[in-house]
Amino acid sequence: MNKGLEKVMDLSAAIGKFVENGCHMCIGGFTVNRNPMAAVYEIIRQRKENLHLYAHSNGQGVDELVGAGCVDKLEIAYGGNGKFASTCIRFKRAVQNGELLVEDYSNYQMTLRFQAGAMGLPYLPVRSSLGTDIVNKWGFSREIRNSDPKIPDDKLIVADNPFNKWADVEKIVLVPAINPDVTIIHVQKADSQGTVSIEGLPMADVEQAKAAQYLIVTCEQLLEPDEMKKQSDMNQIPHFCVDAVVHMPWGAYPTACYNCYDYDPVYLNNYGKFASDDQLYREYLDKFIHGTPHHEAFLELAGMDRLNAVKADPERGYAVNLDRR
Amino acid sequence: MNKGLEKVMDLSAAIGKFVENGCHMCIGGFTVNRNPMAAVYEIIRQRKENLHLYAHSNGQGVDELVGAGCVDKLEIAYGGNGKFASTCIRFKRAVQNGELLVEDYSNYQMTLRFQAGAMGLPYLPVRSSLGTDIVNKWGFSREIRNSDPKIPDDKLIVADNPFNKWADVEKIVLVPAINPDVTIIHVQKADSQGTVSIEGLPMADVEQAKAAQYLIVTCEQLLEPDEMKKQSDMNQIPHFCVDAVVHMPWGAYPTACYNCYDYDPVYLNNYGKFASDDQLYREYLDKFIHGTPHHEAFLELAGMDRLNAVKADPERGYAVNLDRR
Amino acid sequence: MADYTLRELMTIAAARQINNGEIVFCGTGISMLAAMAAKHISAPESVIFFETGAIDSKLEEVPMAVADPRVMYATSVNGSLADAFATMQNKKTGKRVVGIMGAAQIDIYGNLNSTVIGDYHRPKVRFSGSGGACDVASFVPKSIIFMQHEKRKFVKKVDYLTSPGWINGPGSREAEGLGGSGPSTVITNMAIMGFDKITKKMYLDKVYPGITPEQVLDNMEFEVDISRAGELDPPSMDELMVLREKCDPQKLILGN
Amino acid sequence: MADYTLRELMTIAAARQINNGEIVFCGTGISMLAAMAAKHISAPESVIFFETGAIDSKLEEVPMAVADPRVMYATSVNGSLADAFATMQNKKTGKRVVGIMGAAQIDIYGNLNSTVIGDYHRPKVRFSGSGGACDVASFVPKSIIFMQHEKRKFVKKVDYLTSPGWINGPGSREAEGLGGSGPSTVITNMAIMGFDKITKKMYLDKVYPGITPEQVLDNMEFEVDISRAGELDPPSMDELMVLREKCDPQKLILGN
Repeated sequence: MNKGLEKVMDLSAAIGKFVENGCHMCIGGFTVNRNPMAAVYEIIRQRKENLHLYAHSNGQGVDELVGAGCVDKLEIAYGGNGKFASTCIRFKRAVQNGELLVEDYSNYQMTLRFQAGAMGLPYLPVRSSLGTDIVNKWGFSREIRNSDPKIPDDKLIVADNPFNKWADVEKIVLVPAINPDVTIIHVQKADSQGTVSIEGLPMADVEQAKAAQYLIVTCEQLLEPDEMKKQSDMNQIPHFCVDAVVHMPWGAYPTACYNCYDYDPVYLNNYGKFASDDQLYREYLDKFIHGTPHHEAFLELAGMDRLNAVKADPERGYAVNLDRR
Repeated sequence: MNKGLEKVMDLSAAIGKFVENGCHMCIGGFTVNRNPMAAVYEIIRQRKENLHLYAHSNGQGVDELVGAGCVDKLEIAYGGNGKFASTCIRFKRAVQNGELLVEDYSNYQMTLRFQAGAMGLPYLPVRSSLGTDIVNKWGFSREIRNSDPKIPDDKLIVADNPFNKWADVEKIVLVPAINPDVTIIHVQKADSQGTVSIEGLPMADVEQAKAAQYLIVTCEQLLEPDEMKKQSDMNQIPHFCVDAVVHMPWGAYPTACYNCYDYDPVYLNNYGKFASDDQLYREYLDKFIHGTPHHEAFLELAGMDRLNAVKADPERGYAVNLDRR
Repeated sequence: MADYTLRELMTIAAARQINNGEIVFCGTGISMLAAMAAKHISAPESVIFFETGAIDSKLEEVPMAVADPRVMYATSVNGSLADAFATMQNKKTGKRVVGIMGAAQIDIYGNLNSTVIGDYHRPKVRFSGSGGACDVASFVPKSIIFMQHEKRKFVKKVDYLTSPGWINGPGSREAEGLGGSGPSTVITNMAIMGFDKITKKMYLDKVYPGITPEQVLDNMEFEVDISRAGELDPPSMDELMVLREKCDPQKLILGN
Repeated sequence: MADYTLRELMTIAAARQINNGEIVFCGTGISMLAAMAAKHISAPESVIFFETGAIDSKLEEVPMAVADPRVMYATSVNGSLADAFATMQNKKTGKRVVGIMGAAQIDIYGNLNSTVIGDYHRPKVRFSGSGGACDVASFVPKSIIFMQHEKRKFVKKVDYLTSPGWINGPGSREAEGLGGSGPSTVITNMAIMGFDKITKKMYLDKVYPGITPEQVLDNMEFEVDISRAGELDPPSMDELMVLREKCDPQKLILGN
């Protein structure tokens, strides 16, 4: 019986195969957590461009993709990175310099848009944003919308409750589904057929994964299907949703991966310094990303001492007493 | 600190407090699995009536509530019980005798109606049932609907996709939210504050639970909150959704509870015989339900040998080699 | 030639319809057995999945309901009902799903009734109702239907249209706004019925050994094209062995 | 009288707004610290919950982001984003949620901007955007806003209305179709602002020790009623001890 081994591939092959210039894509995780950073860096290395990115609050990964010039258009709820960047620095610059077209939603709206995609629906209703500029101000003009069949004609639609105030609701906002060409997530465990187990908060990864045409999973541990089946209740994404499985330990570094490692405050603070200056940022890209052929080399450059410092306490799932200033 | 112990109560108190005559309610589980049978029997014992019941495929519990005459109106997707009843017997009789007003939906539609309630939305969209009698034939007349503020004015609404064929969809069915007065579920584990852990398939229990005004949880094991917090990723319902926690081992018997016990083919086959004859069924009710003061007495009547026979194999979660003819 | 029962023949006939890599939505009974057999015979990478949310269960014993705890053991994922149906409505995974269903009545376009005989509000006979069948029939690109060949079951007009087939023929699913496709195959106790690519009308595809096309027609209220009818290859010894030994050794579904 | 920092005062002021049994939606930083302090002081049964889905985390160390792995440890439930926001939109649980937020600009009706300064399409300054703030402000019956008292932040008109407050005053949330309520309190570096029950306009509720109502007005672009202003009770020794020793011993948020 075929064990689905043809889904297991290395990262550069997976990015090369599924991430095309101009494609619509998204990444999993949230701010400093479980961003598929190895995949993000590989996208930058392969100099992908004109990406249309969907994000709720994907933080570090989004900022690096934007900073490297891979992204043309961005639909987003939150471009911040916790304590490390109240507004993501390269994102902020790119918008202020007019280098990035942005359209704003709320976090729940972006989540529901992925969920609509995952459910095979054209939209989902939500009660937030009525009376706000999220409804009134559109990032993409009618002209852009009409010229691109991959962008819905309306940013969102305010509608009356068709069920005559049922559930005490009079008006509702309809947000259009997102079906990305590619979603990339990083998880603790996957098996060779593609079944995925996420530990700790799943964020919106499951919805993002199921909404996608192609799904790339990078994982800390690559298990045999029989092993994964011993923990059925802990698995969230069925193998038939998955197109590529990449075994990539430390694949979320410098963001955290619960039960495996913490975010690295040293790397993220340094990143903040580089990101605040265009020249320094170019040097950062040249040295850390383009200067390393793959994630293993990147990790070596970041330093084994950093990896040791952020290793998770086995009970708590994060690095206890990590210096996080 | 208050440990939430005021939520822990005995079954008759919980049913007495939250299940009122005429209330709109639903139960968890699916056909022969994890029906909150102890609660169902207690509702029958307390002779509740005029209940408005919502069910997807809740099987045994629904048939017993209907058979005992507790139910006036039923919104349902499936009134069967696996191999034990291709159509639930008392349900079939009640409908054919005009003793029960029924309105039909599909399983996904009922699930989405609970989900809409859980999400605080008036409805959710779905692509099923276009062109069918689920759309065309309504169980409750306009007159009934307009006279009862707890029933939506429309069974469902067929609408155009407001996003102009986005996601290749032209038409969509909108199904109205359900917010039951009471939901009752039976689970493997709960803690004294109410946090719930369901093992194996959760069915639509989580959506049903979160949609309700009041939520009663009966559980095989009642744990301390600190114990439940050791398995956060296995918990699905937060304590603040829960109003009553009842420690009720064998609370799903004669239906199954994964990892604890199997369904009991002997009981269910006998039930089928009783249910097929009105006189026998009255005797069944008198003996097994009204004749027992509580679930412990009911279990004793069913027989310790039956409980032993259906005990789950610890690895497989069901009773291996159980005689299921 | 091997000895076999009608039930075995029907199960094998269905199993042969399942292609490798397909995700098989099945109910209990014979449909589940067909999916299990296919997985053992010709479609090892097909995935059995139940509307209750269980994916790729390790079926050491035959479940007697889609909510049987036996479907929950060693699954890839134990999802919810919402997850299960979304898998079929989803644009990517839905394309790979094959639905297997049964019903009380079927018409020439494969529309199914599993709700009532007679008036909806005061039925002569009440059945279980849709369950997930209407959803499956609405969403998936391919479905197989098990039926008994009887006049009262193969009817000119279903008393209640529970699950959409090809509705009124070509273009009518699209006109209603449905995705997916109507049924591809009906497997009965006498024959295998297909649906014409153009007219979407049922036709007689294969009769079982010993059955004539006329006998099939005698058991239907409506006429179908019998001009293409051949005879079904009986189950092979290998197929039967897999079915009997690996799929239902207790004969819970195959019977004695 | 106890010595305390402004940050400590603001945190305690917010903590005092949280009632027992409430479900506190908080962000990182001072809002989370306020929720932690409330739980230790006067609202032991309040529940801290993050938009990322973590409920009732065992916060042994201060998280530095709502997605910090520290929020995932020993929770009651590790839900998804979808679960977290549905908790607020839900008719039963939403009623118990208190939101704590911040913003770049606020107007007299408590409408918030956390998106841009200047034109939306070519902003002078770009901020993070809504995150979950617009959702919280849309759904919940009670919210607390942290702000710096500066003229450019307390503005006559927000450049971009990210999160709805009382919109244009009485009846306007209802007219827009929103549930929930506008904000109840704004906590700044100088004062605590309330919202008038009738007019829904901001007014000066309490000034901090050593601050005059006039100083507060000098730091706002719009005028507010100061006639009801009293002085805030400074934090007690007990409150400070809990805050310093139990909530942020590393001074990650309180600072040095």
